[in-house]
Amino acid sequence: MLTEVHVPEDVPAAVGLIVSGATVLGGGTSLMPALNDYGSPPTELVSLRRTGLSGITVTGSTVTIGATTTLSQIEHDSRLQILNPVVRSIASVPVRNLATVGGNLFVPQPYGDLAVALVALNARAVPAGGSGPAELPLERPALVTAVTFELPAPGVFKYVKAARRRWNSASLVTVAATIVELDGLVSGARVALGGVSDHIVRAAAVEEALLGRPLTEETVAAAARAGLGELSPADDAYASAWYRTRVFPVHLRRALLGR
Amino acid sequence: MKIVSLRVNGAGQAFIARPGTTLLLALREQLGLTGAKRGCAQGACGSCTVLLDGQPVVSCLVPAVTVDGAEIATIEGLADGQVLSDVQQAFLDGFATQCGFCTPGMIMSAEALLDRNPDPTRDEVNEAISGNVCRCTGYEPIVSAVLDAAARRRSRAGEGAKL
Amino acid sequence: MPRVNPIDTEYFKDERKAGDFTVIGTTVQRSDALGHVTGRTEFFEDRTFPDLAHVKIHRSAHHHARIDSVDCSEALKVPGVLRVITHRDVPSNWYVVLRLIGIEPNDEPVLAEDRVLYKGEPIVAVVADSEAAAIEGAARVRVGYTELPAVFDVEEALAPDAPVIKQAGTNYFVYEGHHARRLRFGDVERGFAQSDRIFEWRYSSAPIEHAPTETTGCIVVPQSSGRLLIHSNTQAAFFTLDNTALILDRPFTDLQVKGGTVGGGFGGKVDVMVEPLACIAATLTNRPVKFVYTREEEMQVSSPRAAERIYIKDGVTNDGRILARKVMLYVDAGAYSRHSPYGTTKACAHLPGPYTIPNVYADCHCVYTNRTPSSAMRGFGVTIADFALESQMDRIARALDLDPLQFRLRNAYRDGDLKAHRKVAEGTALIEVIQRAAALVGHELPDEYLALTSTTPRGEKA
Amino acid sequence: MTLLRGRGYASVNYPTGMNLGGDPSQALIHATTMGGFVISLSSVDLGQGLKTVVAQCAAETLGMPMANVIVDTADTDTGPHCMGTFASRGTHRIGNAVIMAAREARDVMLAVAAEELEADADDLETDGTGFVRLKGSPETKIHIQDVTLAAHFKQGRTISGRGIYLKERNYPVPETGEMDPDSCQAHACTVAEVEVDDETGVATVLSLHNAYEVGRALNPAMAAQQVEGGGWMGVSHAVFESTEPYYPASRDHGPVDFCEYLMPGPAEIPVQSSVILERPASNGPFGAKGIGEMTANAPIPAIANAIFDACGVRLTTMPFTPESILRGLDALRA
Repeated sequence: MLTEVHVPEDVPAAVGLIVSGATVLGGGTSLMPALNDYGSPPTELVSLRRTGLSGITVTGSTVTIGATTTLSQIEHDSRLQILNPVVRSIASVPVRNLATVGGNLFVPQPYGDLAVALVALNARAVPAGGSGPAELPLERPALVTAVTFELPAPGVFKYVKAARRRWNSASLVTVAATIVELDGLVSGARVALGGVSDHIVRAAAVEEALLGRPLTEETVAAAARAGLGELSPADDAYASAWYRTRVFPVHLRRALLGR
Repeated sequence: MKIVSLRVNGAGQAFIARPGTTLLLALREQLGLTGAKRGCAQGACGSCTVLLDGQPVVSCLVPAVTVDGAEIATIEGLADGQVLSDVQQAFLDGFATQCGFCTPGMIMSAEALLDRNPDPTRDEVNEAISGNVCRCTGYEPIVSAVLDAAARRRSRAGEGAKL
Repeated sequence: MPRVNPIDTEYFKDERKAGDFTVIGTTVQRSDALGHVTGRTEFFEDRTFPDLAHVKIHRSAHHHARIDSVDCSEALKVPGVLRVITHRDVPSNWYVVLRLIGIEPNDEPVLAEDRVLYKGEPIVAVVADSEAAAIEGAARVRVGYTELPAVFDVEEALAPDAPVIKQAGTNYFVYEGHHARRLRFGDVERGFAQSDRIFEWRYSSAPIEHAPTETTGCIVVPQSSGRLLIHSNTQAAFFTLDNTALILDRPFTDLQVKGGTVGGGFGGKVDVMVEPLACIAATLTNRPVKFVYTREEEMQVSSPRAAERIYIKDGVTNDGRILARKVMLYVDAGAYSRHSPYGTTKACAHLPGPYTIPNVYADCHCVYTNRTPSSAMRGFGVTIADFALESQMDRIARALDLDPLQFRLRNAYRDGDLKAHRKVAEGTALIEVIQRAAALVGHELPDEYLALTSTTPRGEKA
Repeated sequence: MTLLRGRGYASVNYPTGMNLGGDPSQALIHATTMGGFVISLSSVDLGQGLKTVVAQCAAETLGMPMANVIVDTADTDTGPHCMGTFASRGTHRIGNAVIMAAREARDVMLAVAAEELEADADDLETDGTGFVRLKGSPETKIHIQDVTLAAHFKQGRTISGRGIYLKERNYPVPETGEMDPDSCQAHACTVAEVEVDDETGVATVLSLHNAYEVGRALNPAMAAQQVEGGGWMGVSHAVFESTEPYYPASRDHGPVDFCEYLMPGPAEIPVQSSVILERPASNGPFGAKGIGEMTANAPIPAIANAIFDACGVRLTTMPFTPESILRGLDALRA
């Protein structure tokens, strides 16, 4: 049962409330559905809405997105074209106007496609309270004030989200990757997967199978085979574990080769 | 309990909110604006869509105390007296309603789209209303009505420019 | 402008009266549309009452279990909780949906007594002065169970060694002494013997939810006269009134139902599920009470369209005349009857589809399983049967290398044909819609098929 | 990747009304002082437009403009009994009851007008714009407001009418299933076109082409709404919907909200084209049959048959998920 909703004006005040046991409320799009219709232990929320954590800065190739920046703000920021298809693949307009970048880092799979993309972009989370930026996905919940990453060269970032519907549908398989090629061979690969486990999968075996090889159908097919061992999908309302595994190679190929 | 002040459809409003009072319930139960509907309380049906500082949001997921001072627009504020907005009129003329439960949220999503994008493609309309569930119409009359409304608005803007 | 489908007036010209209507047949604006687009249309939940109390339900955690204990003490400690309601508070603890259409037994309790037959079955209702308190109270009810074996498959439920889940003694509804609603017409075995080819296949479906955007609900307001005013989104106001009065064991004139504006029904708001408990809560607290399903309750606890399993065996001549059709149909009623026995009869009445087949045999079973009770939905008894029947028609046409529309036209029922349920067909138009649809997509039909009409008697002994 | 296209057909019929009858609906109608006609019902409008269509039935029967008709419905204190809105019965049963009530009211209206015009009621007619006039001499006329004023304050008569429609209850013969299961039957034939992705098993419904025989399209735009919305629901049933995705083996993973309960969004709708045929039913209001339910039915098998046509996979279990199609494709390729 919701017992209090705090709306602090700055981060230290928010941190203080969290330390005393309150739960962080970003856009509310994941948390509020559970609180609206279901019983719960007494719960205090800390809304970050007024903590000044909203905003996007791009300095050179370095992008910093404040934690309470909404998915819609990213969608409409011309400097972040790269993330436009990512955020538009998530939920719907009236949800994206609430949902925040920080919140997306913590939503359960098969949701959280922006976080999948941020993992592929090697983004770092900036925690509140001075400790250094942390690699994604975060190992444990923490108050994040921003995420930051380097914009990749054009064409390096790849993204495909397979869902049951064109818009507003959860992930069956999400593939986000940064692929760098040098002299016709893959010289750098960072591949993140959504929808295929209870957590975001950093697909090391896929990356390894790509490195040093030409980005061809054969290479990607072999990488997909290598990646099967990294999947641990579950049955849910959208699709079975069998189906997600079965179509993973198709969507990996469509993401990496564009066909 | 906190006192929350909002501007709703241009008028100042204040009410006392419990922690669990969402913007939707505040509008419906405390301000008497029942146009926004509760279809799921999960943010997944869009029946509760209103504009929060100009942006469409699912008001069922917004604790009212977090939006103190905000500007809210609801379906009740669209018509100018007896004169309907272009979107409302296009929905009416195009038989884009059946049971009517999704209609207020659908219209608010459409208004927000046209505010941002006066000449949307069919695909852009599809995306803009994909968070609003309609179980009756099959969407086609709704998409057509939004495109029709866009044309009406553009034609009105064109007339305005000539003056 | 509204899209209007063209009316092809070339068909049934003689029977269509000349257009001498003034209003009929013309597009008139919907009388409710202005309210819809302005948000002024008043749905049941758009009424507010300052002292409104709320009902929420504690539901079964198991598919099939004996209830050993119910402990409401923690629920009553939640601030704002006013009352808990158990089956002991329900004057006549049986839903009587089928009694009103003359079918017994009443098999479903309003609140569970000593057992639960599906996950989500209501056990305790909690009344509180806020929705949040009612939710919290319902969550804190503790029920002790002994789990019992559950049955989920319609054919397994009918097997001799299946656990019997129904107190009536059978896992199926008994139709006047029969285990199924029967259809017997002609001699189906002789028909098979006369046929060149036999085709037998199985079809099935999963349950489907009405998924109205407005969930099922009501607000009950005690009146100064002592009567109860029920604001409801029921699809059937008197159905709700009569059933509720029987459960409350109160005079029918004690109740008034107001409604008429519904945020989508599709058959899902026919069963009387929320009004009786809301009336009891309003009576016990003497306050206006709202009971509205959450979205999850609407999706998983409110009755869906029944899943069905259908076996069809057809005997057909090489040139495409169906001589015999045998159908074994199983309706998954879930844990309780609701309207499923009636829907199963409706499915039986629909067989063998819109075709004239001289020998027909069907057993339509209404089977109980440990899942959410199914009930009426748009196309009740027919939708799934049509899927099976028309898939069957397509497969046979392909197997015989016949044009799929010609095969249907060859067997289409016409005026004067005796249907399997022994009513003479009249007003038929299957031939014409097939011909017109073929024209719509440029599917060419030979002249002899274009010349067929529903009003020309079939030139053969049926 | 290959996108495989196919076309499928289905033809169906559908009964109007509770199939065993015994499902009455009533209507009362009375005139107000100034020429309004109030139809009192307890019937429910689910959004299909019942209130509008019964007003049309009343206006047509009375011979009065739509603006004179008021529908007051769904209050059990003020409206007479109605069985309910289901079983494709609303337009048929309630429409018939309203017509019956309106005829009775019209007779009184004409009698009152006859007295005012000093004419024989049998010689009077309505002009549809609000006047009652003498057949053959249209200048001899009286406005409905003057008729109802006279009825109230001069002649002391109630212009009112009662209507009921009941199809007698029928009981199936247990041994044979002999029964009378319908009031009339509407008809449909649907042609569906689909596209199947041979790598993912995703079937996209491209178009539905329908011919519907509806008895009489009382309000063509509202008939189109039923056809189009029902066609969408058919697509939804065919390729998306289930409360139990793992039926019957497991009750797990039942969708609980509109995220999990899948239905076509606006981007998944097929192109629909439809033609209406009218074979008026002898017992229907102006010949109308109930079509609200049937519009979802024919698309489902038409889509199943189109998927087979596209890719050779026969779907025998609803819904036709990408998984079921892909398993079928895999079996064909094995």
